Amino acid sequence: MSILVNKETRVLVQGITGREGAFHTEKMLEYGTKIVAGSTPGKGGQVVQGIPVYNSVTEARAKHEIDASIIFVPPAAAPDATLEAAHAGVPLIINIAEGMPVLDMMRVVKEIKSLPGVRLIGGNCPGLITPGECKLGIMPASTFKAGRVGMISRSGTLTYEASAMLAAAGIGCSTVVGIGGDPIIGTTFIDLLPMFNEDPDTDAVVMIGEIGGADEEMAAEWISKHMKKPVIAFISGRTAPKGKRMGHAGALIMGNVGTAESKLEAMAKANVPVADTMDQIVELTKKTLGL
Amino acid sequence: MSILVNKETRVLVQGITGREGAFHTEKMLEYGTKIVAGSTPGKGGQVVQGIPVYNSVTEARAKHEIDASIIFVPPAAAPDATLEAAHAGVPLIINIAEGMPVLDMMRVVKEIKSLPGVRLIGGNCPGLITPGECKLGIMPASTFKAGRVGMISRSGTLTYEASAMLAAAGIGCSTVVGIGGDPIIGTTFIDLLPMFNEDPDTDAVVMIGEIGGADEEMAAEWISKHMKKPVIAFISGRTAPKGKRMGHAGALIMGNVGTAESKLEAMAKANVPVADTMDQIVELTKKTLGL
Amino acid sequence: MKLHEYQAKELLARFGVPVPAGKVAFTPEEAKAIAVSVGKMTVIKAQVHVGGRGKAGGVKLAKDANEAFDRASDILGMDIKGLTVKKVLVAEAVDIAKEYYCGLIVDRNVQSYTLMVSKEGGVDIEEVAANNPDAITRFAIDPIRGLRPFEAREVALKAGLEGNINKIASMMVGLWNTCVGVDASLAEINPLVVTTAGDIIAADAKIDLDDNALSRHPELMAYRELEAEHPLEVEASAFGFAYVKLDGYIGVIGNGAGLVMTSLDVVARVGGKAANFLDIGGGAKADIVYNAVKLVLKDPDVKGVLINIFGGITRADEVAKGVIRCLEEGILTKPVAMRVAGTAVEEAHVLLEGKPINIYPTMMQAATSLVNEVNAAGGKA
Amino acid sequence: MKLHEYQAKELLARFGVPVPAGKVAFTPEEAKAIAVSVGKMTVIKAQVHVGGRGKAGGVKLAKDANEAFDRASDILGMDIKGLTVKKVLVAEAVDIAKEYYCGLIVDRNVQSYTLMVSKEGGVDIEEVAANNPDAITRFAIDPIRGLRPFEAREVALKAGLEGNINKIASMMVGLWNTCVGVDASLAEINPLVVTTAGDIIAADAKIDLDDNALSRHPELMAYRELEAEHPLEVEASAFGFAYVKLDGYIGVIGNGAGLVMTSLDVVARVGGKAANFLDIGGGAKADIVYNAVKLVLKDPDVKGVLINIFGGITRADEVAKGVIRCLEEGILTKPVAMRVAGTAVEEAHVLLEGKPINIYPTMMQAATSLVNEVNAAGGKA
Repeated sequence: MSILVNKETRVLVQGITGREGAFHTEKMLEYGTKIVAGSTPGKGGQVVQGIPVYNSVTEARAKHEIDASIIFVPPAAAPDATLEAAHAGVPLIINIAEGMPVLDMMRVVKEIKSLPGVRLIGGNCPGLITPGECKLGIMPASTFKAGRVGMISRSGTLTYEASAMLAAAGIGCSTVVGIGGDPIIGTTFIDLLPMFNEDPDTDAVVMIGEIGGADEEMAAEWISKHMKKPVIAFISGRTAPKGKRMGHAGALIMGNVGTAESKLEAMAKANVPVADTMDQIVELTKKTLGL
Repeated sequence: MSILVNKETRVLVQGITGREGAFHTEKMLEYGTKIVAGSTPGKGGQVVQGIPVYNSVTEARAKHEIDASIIFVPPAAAPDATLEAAHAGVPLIINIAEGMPVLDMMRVVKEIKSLPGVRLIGGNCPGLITPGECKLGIMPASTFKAGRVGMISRSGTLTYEASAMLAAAGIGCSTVVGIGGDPIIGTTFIDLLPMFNEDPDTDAVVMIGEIGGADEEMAAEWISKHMKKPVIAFISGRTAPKGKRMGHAGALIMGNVGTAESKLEAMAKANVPVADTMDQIVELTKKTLGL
Repeated sequence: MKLHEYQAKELLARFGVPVPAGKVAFTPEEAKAIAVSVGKMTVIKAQVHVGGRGKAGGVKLAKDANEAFDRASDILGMDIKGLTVKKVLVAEAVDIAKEYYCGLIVDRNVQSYTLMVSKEGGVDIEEVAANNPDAITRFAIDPIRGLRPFEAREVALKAGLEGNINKIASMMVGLWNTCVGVDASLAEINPLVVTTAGDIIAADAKIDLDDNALSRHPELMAYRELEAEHPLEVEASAFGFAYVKLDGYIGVIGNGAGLVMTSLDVVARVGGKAANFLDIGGGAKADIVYNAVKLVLKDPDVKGVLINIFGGITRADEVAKGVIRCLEEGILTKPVAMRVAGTAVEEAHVLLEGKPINIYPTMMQAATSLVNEVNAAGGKA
Repeated sequence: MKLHEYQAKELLARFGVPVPAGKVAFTPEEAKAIAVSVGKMTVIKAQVHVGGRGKAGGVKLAKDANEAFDRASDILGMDIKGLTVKKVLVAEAVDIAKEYYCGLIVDRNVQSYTLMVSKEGGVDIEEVAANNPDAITRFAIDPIRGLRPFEAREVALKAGLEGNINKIASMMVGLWNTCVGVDASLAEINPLVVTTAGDIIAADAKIDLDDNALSRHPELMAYRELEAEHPLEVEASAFGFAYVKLDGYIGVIGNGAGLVMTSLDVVARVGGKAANFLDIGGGAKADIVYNAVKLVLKDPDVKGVLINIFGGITRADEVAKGVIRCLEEGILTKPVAMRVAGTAVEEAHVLLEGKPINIYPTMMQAATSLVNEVNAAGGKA
């Protein structure tokens, strides 16, 4: 079954008439993603890649069952588009926008928490993919192979890299979720680990963390208490200096918060093996799964 | 038992060290109200009328059981004081302040709705009284007589007038609630009618409405569906012109909303007798109760 | 506090809402200069606090600056429903393709602001509400979260507005930001115009400020125009009374808004008509009462005065003292009927005993007697 | 974007937070004039984007205007941790009774801003956090509702602050209003001073702006000082790269923040040290790659360049084309190690075949080979 999305997932594309939206709609359709509708305010009635366009999420929902939405609108408008989907009752929302004001996302994340049954992934993320079934994001399809390893990552490119390395070693993934590089994101490790824990199609989980925040520490604590399946971790930014933002707005060590040392220590305490290099992710996964 | 307050109700006075707060604390204590604590930021440790003063509602609650709070702070600070009490978990909050910005009260009322078990009465109200047991407000004690008629009023002076007239006719009140003359108030007729409906110590309810809004219309609808006890109504401002604010910020006819005609019609439809003059309130109450 | 159109537009512009180029003018010369700087056809609009300016001839088009001068000359000094036009807005005339309505009002039924949007713009929304209520789409705004673009878009779509939906929604959000930014109790754009070029512009606007919030917007006090209010209302506000001038002939003074409102009703019921609403407030002392009586009697429309007091915080004896001072100073040149009850009523009666003033046990009796006396003396006419 | 103290104080004052009278000066003459207008003892403070100004001699008291001139002369032109002081804040010296700390930071663990308050003000809060974490009271602010006075009071009481609690809370709320009003990612008042007269004043302040929100505060762009940033960072931001200057000698270019960050780690692991972080972003074309390589090589610290690409949206062949243009133009004067994988990698390999550039199958191999070569050539020293 994998988690969150599969070949039955009915998808809405917000901002489908834009350049990015139209391009990735094509790519997702090629992959087999079941896109049923698109929306762009004022463009209702158009058709993009054979998909009907509506003026709002509400209008789209009135005509279609929608399980998930992916947002292709500029960063200034993406928080509002996220709330639009959330209030229209879309259960899973993928926000890939990079460069959204942090205050806006605090408010969006807080508000979505008050709407039961709505999950936001991102922003500033590549989306998620259940290889062979549903691609709900901007990742290159070719690097993902279907299999039984779950993956959660704060970094887009490292997700592709790790998936490709695993694939090259013959190891596929159940679902790969890019949770995003922003400081305030809708879904983090501890939201997804329980899902993989219960997913009969997942045997192990690779988590790719980075400096900044304490998400990895919280994940380690959860793992030590509840996780029934092996987890392999990687932490990026071990050599990054304090107080400098390394590309990702969230990859920022402030004071003594968010250091690589703290994350490595937490993983060690939870008995989670940490790959020192990307290559080691494959070795550790193989070892863990007895391959 | 009456509703909302009785002689066991333990009261906190917010702004107890102010002139108004200290004066009415004395009056309420004289009446027998069980005031257990006061609060004024920065005045913690003082004693007013024998009552210990704390820096915050939270500090007061840590030392005392508190069932209700009454707020004597200036209108600019009263919305914040209301939220302070609400978040400290005070179940009943009386806000008497007149002249609060309407936006602030919209936000306060909305926020309090998200806190289960917290009720706000007011603002811009005289408070409430269960005659002979507990006075939680600024009303003159002498006009109220204990008895079996409940009263709900948007006007302070008309409450005193009606209570005094009833008392002069030998009719007392179970509980009298001044809900306030502002457009946005915490508690309105339809919140209190069900309580009086279930109160074994109340035989009938007098409701004193006025022009502005549709609270009386909503109350009439509720009464026609659910009320088991007789209700007598009075509507003030029948001759007020449109678009002029008659003292109360809430007593304002805008467009065709809030007219006396609409209210009288609703009451007629719900078979609620309406007193044409204040004197008639007594006659109708007597008649209704078979006195 | 009601604002003029030009003031409302200044505020809207401050919050990013597009409004036609223009400025207020006090003289035809100023109007001409503004028209020159606008450089296009202008519209000259009387700035008075009253509806129906257009029908009254207070709004005129001017194709060039000389015409702007002439039309401003026509309008300045005009009398519109009893108000003299002292200033005009000279604004770029917009090329109208569609006219919509968009307004925010304090709505006690939803305990927040309601956004009202209609395709029927440019006309009185109250008429639309009365004749074609379905033509108005309503949306209750979350007062904490505010109006968000997606909500504005949904309301605009539901109302059937046509044009660039993002720009229309953005204007609605701008109206909301203005409304909360200045603490308005009413904020309207009417008409919200879609131009033939597809632009969205606020062609006319109305804002009423929440008086309770004025203290946190000291910069807005500059918008207050004392001369636009009734002189007695200005004087009353200096004393701190709630005073409203009405169009009858019986002065009404009382304590508590509900009681005074009810006194107006009683005056009407017994065949009179109130000349004013005056609430002396809670806890008034003798001098307040004295000033209130004096103020009410300054109104030449007043033929008699009803004083209706139910002492709560207010002490009846203080009221009596104030009235006695009026008697002593010979101010009470018109018939006065008084009713006092409540706190310290006995003391009041002692003070008033033997004084040349009519005291009644109920407000109904006081009103009846006074109105009969005044009407008999031909006061009604 | 980091703001200077004087800029942060300007913003705080705009949101009603009391700050000492004062202004920024670029010359001793200006400093003197400001001191004259302040009319009291002043403090002259170097305005540089670096901590520890006081210890470095960049903060001096001046008892009168002449001393202000002298102290400003001393400080202007000083070198503090590699930065030349070009301006000073001349501000009224406050009479300190107590010094507290009050700050707001973006806190991903609570998905909002955290308010941090401490009695230990005037010192580096990170030191307090490290040595005496219990001395800091933390409060997660609801980002929708904002910080309310009652919450600020409770935090101040819990932190044990002494002084007028309403004024202290009001300053905290003012800091919050400033923070959200300008979209700060960090806003601090340190020290928050209680004066001997009992007033509350923000004696020093620090604000970092959220770069993602700058576009909605165009007026704040005036605060940007390009000369304060590393010249290559300025150039990179014009190209739209995420570029951070670091203190090593291996230039690093990659696509995707995570991949570049990991490349830095790999460089360190194999015995090197990165000279920069450069993310070309997603979907970069050949000219972007060309400019990135050129930019990195402008840094005299760079002794070799690692190019690490995993093609996703970015096509490996576009990267190859950019690198080939560098080769053709003779820009690649330093050793370069390249690794390309992912989308269009075959096309990339075809293009690069036979070109004088070292291609490796993994980032580890590329980094190892490059670092060994550079270190062997004495690059490390």
